Amino acid sequence: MASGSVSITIKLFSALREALGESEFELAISDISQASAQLDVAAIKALLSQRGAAWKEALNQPNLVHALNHKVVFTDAVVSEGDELAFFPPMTGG
Amino acid sequence: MASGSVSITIKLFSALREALGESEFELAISDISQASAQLDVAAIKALLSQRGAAWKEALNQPNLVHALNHKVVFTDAVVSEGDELAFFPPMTGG
Amino acid sequence: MSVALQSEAIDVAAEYTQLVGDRPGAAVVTFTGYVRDHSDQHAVTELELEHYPEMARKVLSDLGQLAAERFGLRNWRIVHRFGLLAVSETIVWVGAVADHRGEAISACELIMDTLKTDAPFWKREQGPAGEQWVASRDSDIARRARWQSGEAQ
Amino acid sequence: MSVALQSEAIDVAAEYTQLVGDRPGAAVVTFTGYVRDHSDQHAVTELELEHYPEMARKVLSDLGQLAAERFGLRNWRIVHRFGLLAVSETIVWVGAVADHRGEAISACELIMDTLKTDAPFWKREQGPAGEQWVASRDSDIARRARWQSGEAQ
Repeated sequence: MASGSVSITIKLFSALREALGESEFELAISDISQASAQLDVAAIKALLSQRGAAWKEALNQPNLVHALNHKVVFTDAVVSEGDELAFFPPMTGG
Repeated sequence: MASGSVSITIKLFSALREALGESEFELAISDISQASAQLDVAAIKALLSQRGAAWKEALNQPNLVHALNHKVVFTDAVVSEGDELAFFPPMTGG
Repeated sequence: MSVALQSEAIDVAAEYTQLVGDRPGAAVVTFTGYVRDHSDQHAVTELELEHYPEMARKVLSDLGQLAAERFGLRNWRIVHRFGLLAVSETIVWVGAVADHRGEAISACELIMDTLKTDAPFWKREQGPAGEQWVASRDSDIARRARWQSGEAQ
Repeated sequence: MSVALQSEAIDVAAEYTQLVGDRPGAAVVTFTGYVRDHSDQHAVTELELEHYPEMARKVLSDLGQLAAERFGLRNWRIVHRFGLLAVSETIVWVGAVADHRGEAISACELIMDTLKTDAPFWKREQGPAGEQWVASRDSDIARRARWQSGEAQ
């Protein structure tokens, strides 16, 4: 991995996947300064929100859930090279 | 039924049945005055306790259960002609 | 909505199929009890279940109806065995069908907790140390009491 | 002590037989969830279950292990479906084997209550009125919270 560059996998499910028309893609953050000082979930959300109004709205729903490497986390969770970050609405299993 | 005479079915289960060597018999109380004024479960117990030490001991265990017509009752339940009265230790179903 | 008292082993799969029918309710909970190879203190090789047939049928029927009313069950079934049972054999099977899982779970729990102390069955264990009647357990009496105090729901 | 994610219908009888094995524990509790023909407001003709496979497997495995440790289970199994499901089809099956009934019942309840809100599945109902994603229920969130507050046991 190049210095200052991070690549992560983004996954979207359910209504988010539908609203944004994507289910999975690689996100390469070539210049860490694109994001805030700390590369956390909040920073990734801010970065993706720049993709347009639909992204901004979808990623800023009050009940949005974020899972980092298959575990639900808060927005202050730090994201690293190779991580898998998923966004989705509240789960309705069972 | 003859005036002043009552016939009931007595049933015994589990350790009581074993200790007393009987599982079921008819009890005819020809003279109600044999029992106390009120013919209740306590009166029947008192009557049966006269059959000997084994009966007295078995029927006066602190955790004895009495069921009148298939329903657990206290000793003040009134017994009538044709009733079925059962004595047994605490139940252990399931 | 029925009770069975039987000496034969319980056919769990057949009971389940019968319970849920063609259009199952949303939530189905079953409980199956088996003979253990030990009690609190000693090894057990066989269990003898004495019962009071007429009263057992009445108590279990009333209990199923109580649970059905309290938890709005669509269907329920209680099967209890009597006679001589080997280790690992079925003793009791309870099934409850409801619209929501909480109701089906609570109904099954109420039925089992009440059945332990209120259904006229008496267990006699047989083992290397001889035979003995099983005493009622304080924990069973306490679990039964929760339903009357309103602590459980 | 395993999890299955599958698109095929759940074979409840086969799952049960596999769960209890040759020498069953004393208490076996199962929960089966079926697709209902209605939701809170409207008729439902089909249910589509989207899932996040890797996370679902991890969440359900962790949940089974948590329940096993907390309630001393001898065995457990969680089967969850995904894909397109017709009314009256199985959605989920949970089985728990323990030495005592209270443990098996509580384990099954903990697993179901947690799975509803924490397992990455999303339901989309299809009916005469069109399609719509199912919103999470306040009652499910409340049941889930009981286990964290220590209210449930």
